[in-house]
This record gives sequence, C-alpha cells and structure tokens, in this order.
Amino acid sequence: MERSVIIAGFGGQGVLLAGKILAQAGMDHGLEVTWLPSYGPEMRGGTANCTVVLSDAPVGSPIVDEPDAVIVLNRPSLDKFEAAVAKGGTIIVNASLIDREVERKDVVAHYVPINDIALKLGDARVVNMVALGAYLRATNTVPLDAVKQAMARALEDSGKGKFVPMNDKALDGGYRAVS
Amino acid sequence: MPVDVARMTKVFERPKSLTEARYTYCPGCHHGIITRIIGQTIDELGIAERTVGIAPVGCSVFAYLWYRCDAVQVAHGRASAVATGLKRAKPELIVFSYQGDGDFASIGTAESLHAANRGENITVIFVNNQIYGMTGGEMAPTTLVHQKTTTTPDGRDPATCGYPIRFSEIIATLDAPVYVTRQALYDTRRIQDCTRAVKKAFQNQVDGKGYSLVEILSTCPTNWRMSPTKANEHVANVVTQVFPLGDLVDRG
Amino acid sequence: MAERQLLRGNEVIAEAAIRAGCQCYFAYPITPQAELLEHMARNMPRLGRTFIQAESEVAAINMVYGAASAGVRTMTSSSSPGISLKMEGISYIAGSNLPAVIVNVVRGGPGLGNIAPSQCDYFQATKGGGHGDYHMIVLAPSTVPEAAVLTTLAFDLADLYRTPVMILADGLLGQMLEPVELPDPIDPASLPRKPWATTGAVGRDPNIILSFDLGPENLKRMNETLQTKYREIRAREIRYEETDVADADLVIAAYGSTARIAKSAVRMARAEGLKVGLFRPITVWPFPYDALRAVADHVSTVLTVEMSAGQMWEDVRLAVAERAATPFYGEMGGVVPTPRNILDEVRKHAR
Amino acid sequence: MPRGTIVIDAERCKGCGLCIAACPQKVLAFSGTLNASGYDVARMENPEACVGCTFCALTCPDIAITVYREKKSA
Repeated sequence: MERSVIIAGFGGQGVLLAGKILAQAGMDHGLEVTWLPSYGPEMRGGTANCTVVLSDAPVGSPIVDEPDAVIVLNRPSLDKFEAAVAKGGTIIVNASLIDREVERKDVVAHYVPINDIALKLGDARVVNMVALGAYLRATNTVPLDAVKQAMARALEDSGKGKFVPMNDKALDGGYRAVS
Repeated sequence: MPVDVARMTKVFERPKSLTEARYTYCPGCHHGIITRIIGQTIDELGIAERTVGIAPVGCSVFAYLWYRCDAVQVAHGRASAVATGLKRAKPELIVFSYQGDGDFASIGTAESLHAANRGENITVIFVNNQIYGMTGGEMAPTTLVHQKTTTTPDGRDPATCGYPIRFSEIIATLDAPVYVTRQALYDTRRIQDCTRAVKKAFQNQVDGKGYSLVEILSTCPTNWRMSPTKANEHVANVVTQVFPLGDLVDRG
Repeated sequence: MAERQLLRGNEVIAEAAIRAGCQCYFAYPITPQAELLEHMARNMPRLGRTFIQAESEVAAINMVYGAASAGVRTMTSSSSPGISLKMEGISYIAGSNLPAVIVNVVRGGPGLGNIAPSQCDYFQATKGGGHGDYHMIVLAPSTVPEAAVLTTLAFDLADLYRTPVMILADGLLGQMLEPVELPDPIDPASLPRKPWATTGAVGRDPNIILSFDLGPENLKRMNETLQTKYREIRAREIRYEETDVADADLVIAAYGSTARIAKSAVRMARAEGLKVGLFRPITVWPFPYDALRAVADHVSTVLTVEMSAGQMWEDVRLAVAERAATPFYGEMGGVVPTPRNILDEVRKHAR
Repeated sequence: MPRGTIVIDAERCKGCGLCIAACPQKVLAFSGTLNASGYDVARMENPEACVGCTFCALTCPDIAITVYREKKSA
C-alpha cells in the first residue's frame, strides 16, 4: 500500500504544517513516510504545497506524478493539480474559496466549505486542520486519532499548546463535513 | 687581541624558542628582527609548548621553520580565520598569526576584520612594508601615494589605485579589540618599544583578554631599491608620516 | 533501539555530525542548507562546542582548516555557490592531510542558479574543484536516514585517511522529512588521538601543518603520498547499492535523490514486465567503476539519470567501456525528474 | 679593557650594515671579507669602545650577534 497526497494553497494557510502532521501521524502509525515541500521565494505570498507519501514499504520517490489525493485550499491550486490526480483519486476542494467544480469525472471530489467551518469554530487559522480532517475521512489513510496526537505534539513542541483544543475541533469539523 | 668571553656575562643571545635555521629573508629585512622579538617573547612568557604560529603566504611563508613550536602554513589572507578555528578548537593554545600587508589588509580583508570584530583571543602580527616582496615588488594596499612599484611604475596614483589603507585604524574603530598598536623598527628605541608591544599582545592572550594587533612598519630594501640603512631612514622620515606610530586601542 | 523521529535532511546531517563528535562547525548562511546551520547554532554552544557564523564561505573553510589542525572533528556546510568559494580551502586541507567534513546541499547552477535540487556539482566534487592533484571522498546519500549514516561515516573516513570528505546532498534531500533513527552520540574524548595535530609541542618536535614545498622533488614526494592514500581509498572504500540487477536487461545508474526516484521508476517498469534494475554509487569518489563494469557485462543498456547535463555519465561511460549502450537522461536548473519521466526513458531503451 | 664585546657569527651575517649604523660607540665596520654566502660581514673595528649595550644585536635581522658584558666587579 502506498498513498500520496499533495496539500496546496496560499502561503500562510498552513499547508506545510498539515503535511508534516499527517506524515508524523503516519510514522507513528507504523508507516514509512516522506514529506517534501515546495519551498523558496514562491513560499512567501504565493502558492505553497507539500507532498506526503505514506507506505508500508520504504518510500522510493518523494515526488509523485499522480498523487492519490490532493487537498486544494485555493483556486490556483485546483487549477495546478487537478490534472495530476490519479484516476479514482480524491480531491478535497475548499468550497469557501474555490468558485468552480472539478472538471474531471474519473476522480472523487469532496466540496468542503473549509474557511466557513474554521470561522464557525472561531479561528480562520485552523483551515489546514479542517482540510486534513476532511481528507482523513475521505481516504482513511491514517486514523483520525493518530493525527490528533501528532497535531497536539507538534503544537506543544512549538509552544502553542493552548491551540490544541481548537485544532482538535477543526480536525473533527473537517472529518464530519465529508459524508 | 681577542677578549676572553668566558669571564664575561652573556647579555644577548638567540632566543631559545627559535630554531637554528637561517632566514630566507634579504639582507636588512625587518622580518628577521620581528621573528627574533616574537621568539624572545615566547621565551619570556614560557609558552613555547603551547604556542601555534600561523605562517602566511609571502616572504614569511617559511615562518614555521624559525620557531620551536607547532605551526600551520595557510592560504593567502586566511591566517586570521585559521587562527580563529585553532583557538576555538583548543582555547588553551597560544595562537599568533604572522601576516604581511597584502595578506592582512588586501586579500584577507574580510578574515582580518571579522576575527578582530569577534574579539578572537589571538595575537596578530601585521608586517607593513608597503610592498609585495615575494612576487617582485608590486603595489600593496599600504603602498604610499606616488610610490613606485612594479605595478605602479609611475608611482601610485590615488585616482586609479586609491590611497594607502590604514587598516589598524579601521580595526581600532571596532569595539572588541583590546590592543591595537603601530610600531616600527628603524632604530633601537623603536625596536625596544616594539618588543614591549609584542609582549603585551601575547600577554593579553595569555590573560584571556582578547584580540591584540601589532602592526609593524617594516622595510623592503630589495624592492624599495634602498640600502638597509636608507630604508630605515625612509620609514622614520616618510612612512611614519602616513602611518603614525603609537597605540590606537589599549583596553588591556 | 533508537527512537524513530520525523526529521528534515539538513537537520539530520547536523545532528548526526554532533553525535559523531563534531567539535567545531563554521558556515555562512545559504539556502537550501540554512536549517543545517540553524540546527548547529541552536545546539553546538549548549554542548560547549564551537559554532561560528563566519563572515564568508572562504573564512568558514579556513576556520575548519584551523580546527582540523588542532585535531578536533570539524565541519562546514554550504550550497553550490558557497562551495565554489570553499574550494581554495578544500585544496589546502587535502594538500595538508587534514581531516574535515564538507556538506554540499547542491542547488541549481551555474552562477547564482536557484535553490531547487540539482546534481550539477558532481564534477566539482569528484574531479577536483580546487587546484592541484587531490581528491575528496564524496558520499552521496539517497535518503534522510542514509544521510545520518553517511555523516557518521564521513567523520570516520576523514580521520582514518586524514582527508576532506564531502557529503554530496541536494536541495531535495536537505528539505525533505523522513523517519530517522539517529546514531548514538559518541564521546569525542574516546576518539583516537591525532599525534600529528598542532596542539602544542610538549615533549616532542614541533608539528607543522603545510601543503607546500618549493622544491619540485619534495613536492612530488608529497603528491605521491597523496596518491598512495587515494589508491588505498579506492581499494577499500568504494560503496554502492544494486537493486534488481541480477536479471536486468537495462540498469539505471543514478545517485543521491535521483536514485530514489529511479527506484520508483524501476518498480513501475517491473510492474510492466520490463527487466530493469538500479545501480547506485554511494561513493561517487571513489567511483565504483569495477562493480558497474561487472553489471554492464550482462545488460544491454546502462541508462544514466542525473539532475545535470551528464556529469556522472562520464564516469558511467568510463566504467561501461562500450560493453553496453549508455544513453543519458538528465534534467537541469532545479527541475526534478519524476518516476514517470524516468519510466518514459526506460521504455525508449528497454527491450 | 672594554666593558663589553660581541661575537659575530660570520656565516649568518648578511652584511646589511644595520648593526654598524646602530652602534652608538662606532665599534663596528664592514670587514671587507666575504663569507660563504658572499656577504661582506661586519666586524669589530674598534673593540675597545664596546660597552655591551646590545644595540647591534637588537637591530641585527639575522641574530648573528651574541653580546657579552664585563661582570660587575665585586
């Protein structure tokens, strides 16, 4: 089993952190993982994305031609990555910010009002966890609890432990938003 | 009639921390005096067994041959950086770099300035003879205005070559150095003053005080095309007008 | 068993260096290796070790020269343009028989290039780079865990042979996160003594560190000593990995990040029934000529894949010596080949 | 008797003349004899005047001069 996901959005939407937490959770769950950012000047202000590969065997390439899933938090990310998703793959679309539908018919699209859910929870900064929650429900790659634990540890390690409950709710919120 | 020295007291001899090797320097060159002063200082402070000298590129490339202490020969201009690495690796060592004007104040500008700015606890001997001796008498950063060299055949023109750089004054603007001084060797009084300055610069390191720099106005009779005695007079009368002697910083 | 941690390549190289007993680290900031420098800045001082953000790459490598002279384990790191600046110092370190570790997290070049992954510094790393007849041992990790292992090895080989050792990574390896079990820390005091180091001439003749002799006959002897050392290294230290080579008809030759991407391509090719394998040099100097030649004897094609215009390709062709076809596929400028790109190339050449 | 004297290592002397210029007692002069390296070495021309002041040795770049002084009479 090898699963790959590209998480893409604006710089500042926390896509890199969401990917790290997913990779950490995957590792904690006993999988081999890689996390690879797109980095550099385009990270600041422009688009940001990272690729996470989770596998029960050693990971070969950390870059993937056809990710099993993409999470797109803004329109440019959908435009960029829609074509890449593997046949039968998953696209998590941030319906709050993306005003078009997925054109491909051979993938499963989930339209989640990610920003609205985050705002309803009281903090726009948790969009990344809402998105990750939705992805977990749609793909079952890693158990939600493993991700929650990885998230809590990541925040506590960086001195942001007080935001754990909010992010916990955000993961739940995203998870519930996908049927 | 030969005097019987056995009945007399020896009052001056070769420092113990110098080897018997003969210098490769030209007749009358001050490098030899400076080497002797450093050797005497190492003797007086009793530090030969923990001193590491850093030999540069230039006429003093063979400096490691003259001392009975460990030594490292390094790339042109990098002596202060190598001294930094050595001293940080083994702070108990006494590390001195021996650098000419091209080495210290031209190609090594960055390394020289930043070692001083970090206040590395090292001793730097900066030999300023206003010329590149080894390569054939080319312009140095310290070459005087209108001074003829093989690369300024009509004399150094400030319009195209800039002015002689007073690097010790630049270093003296920094907060970290504890001792910055300019000395000369054109007569015995200056030699004695310089000896005290060198000793102080080493003593500062022994005491853990920090960065000390002794700039020494030196001669190059060969490339200046002067006799050694004329070269001394030139330093006394002309060079010191551009590079005034004395302490620039003394926070010891 | 050591704890598995999810760590970034750059940080892993830094932490592995600390655990290998690196006492002094000197470097100048440059992407994409900044995390390495930052990890050292956070951790070296609290261990009582030396970290200096040097004024330049030139200064940093010369600080390494000084610390290596004093007999401690020492390292610097940079990325391509910074490594160019270090070349003078690396030549001196090699010529003076000093042990030191240099990390190059290669980025796109030439000139300022960009900060994306590349392998365009292979020639510089393996064929000289600096002046004079010298070599560095060059270790090319393919994964983050391997970067930890090879960093430890780099310090051991540097000390064993009194030679500079380069870790040739790239932006991909430096930036990616992967699970790692870090090696146990060693006590620097437990390392073998270095009687040649300039630590103060107590009860012995002075030690002199130098790389030159003005007499041609003497300098020739010094060079011969270096060459003897390089022969020993060639005889003992060649490392490589073969994957699915035994029954292969086409073998991909790739190193570093590209090799792990190629590994995915090999799996995809095998799934299509193509008999494809991978030959991965781990030491790119010394290059595993003999091992690759043995492979070439039973395959029709050795396809070199690199993130360069074909630098390792020259060594591959020397090794294969026309025993097999030697096509090349490369990307440049920070473009990373994907498994599919490599598979497409394989299909062109595989039977 | 002179109050001091010097011994010049003729093979180290490079004939630069700095000691001759430095001597306040005008003890020293070029000897007119060349050493193995071809340098006209300095010698004590006027040894009686030497006071053992060490100025010649201080200024000699090649450390060719050793200086002796009369022991203080008891």
